Amino acid sequence: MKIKILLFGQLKEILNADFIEMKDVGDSDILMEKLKGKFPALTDISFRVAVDKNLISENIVLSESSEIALLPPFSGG
Amino acid sequence: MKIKILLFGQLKEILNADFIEMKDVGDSDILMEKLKGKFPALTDISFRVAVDKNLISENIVLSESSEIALLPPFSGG
Amino acid sequence: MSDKKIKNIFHQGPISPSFIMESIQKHSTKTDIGAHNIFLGQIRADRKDGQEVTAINYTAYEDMALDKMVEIREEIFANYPLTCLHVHHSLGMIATGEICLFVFTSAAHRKEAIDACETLVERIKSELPIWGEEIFNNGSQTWKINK
Amino acid sequence: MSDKKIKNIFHQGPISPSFIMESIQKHSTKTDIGAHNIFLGQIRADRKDGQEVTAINYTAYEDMALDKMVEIREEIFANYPLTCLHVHHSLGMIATGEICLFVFTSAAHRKEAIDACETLVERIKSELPIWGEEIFNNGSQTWKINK
Repeated sequence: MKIKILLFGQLKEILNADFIEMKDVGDSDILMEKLKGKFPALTDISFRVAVDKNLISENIVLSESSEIALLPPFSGG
Repeated sequence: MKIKILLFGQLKEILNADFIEMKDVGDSDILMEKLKGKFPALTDISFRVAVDKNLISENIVLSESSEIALLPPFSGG
Repeated sequence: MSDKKIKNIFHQGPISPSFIMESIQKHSTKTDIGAHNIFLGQIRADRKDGQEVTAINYTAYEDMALDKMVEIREEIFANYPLTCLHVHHSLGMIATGEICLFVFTSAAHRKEAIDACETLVERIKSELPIWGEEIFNNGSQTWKINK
Repeated sequence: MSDKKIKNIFHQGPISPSFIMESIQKHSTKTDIGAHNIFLGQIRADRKDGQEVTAINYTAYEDMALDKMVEIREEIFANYPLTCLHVHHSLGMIATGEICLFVFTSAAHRKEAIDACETLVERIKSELPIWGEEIFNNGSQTWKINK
């Protein structure tokens, strides 16, 4: 299973991409662990995870159809 | 001594004038007493008195050069 | 920032949207501003006893209102770090749907602009000697009372 | 009053004073309105380390922001008796002095319009996935953080 992860704001710059793809991430805890392993820069920046356009606050099961996004602190307005 | 008293809002309508003149009103307490004697309609309406463009809250000596005005409740905006 | 010269706040007739636009436009050169707050009073077609308001006729004790406005302006500038503030109030007959009050505050940050504008609107309504007479569609009239 | 259809709040480029004027103008037919409150965000020429901000480049997770805005809109209508509300946020490069946020609430009475507008502005800033990158006059860039 391959999952697409959208990047926004400063994260686009840091990872130099609009999105990344990760394999074998069954839930959001595994995702975070693998992300920080693969991209150590992510351990230094504050961000939240949205699944299907909702911010998650606990571990959640992911599927290939999940819309996952990494969101740095908002600064609109 | 004759004093000119400006009227505003509903008081213009009630007294059918833009201003009135009163004689022998040495202070604002005397003014109020004479006004209500001459115009009984004034006893039924709420209004405040301004002297030289300041609302008064206690008795104040009046002179011919005082700018006196009777102000019904404000309703701007 | 406060200035003691007396600005006339009164406009004969309604305040037009294009006047508001121009006022906003003028602030684009003030690049220390981060937030504007604007309050607009619009004439409401209130119903009373089966009749509907078609206009409000505003009059004021202008000299006293302008003096009081100088005092309010100074107190607002003393209490809020504003870049600028502007107040415009209509006189004369203002029809329903038209704008009779335009209060405009600008500051570096939103909280100051928002709070100052709300305080200004409350003070304008309670402290300025202005009177509105509601005109109904059957020609009857009543004197408005601010809540 | 609330409607579930998703309105696009995003504008490419700055929000012009004439757009604001037209938006105000459209409300003159709604004669149950007595009060409008408008908040405008303007790009401030902040200084950091001797450099000055010349623009902010806004990007957003648009789909999520519009979903969230539907939710916020419904909650605002549930909590305040508004006639209508409108939100417009810029995307792309917005220069200092230009307007990047336009929040517009209307109600029968002032308190509701003012309170709803303030709540809306706070929620837009804290809950919508929008990012601003400050561009300085020496070409350097920093990611803005909302206070």
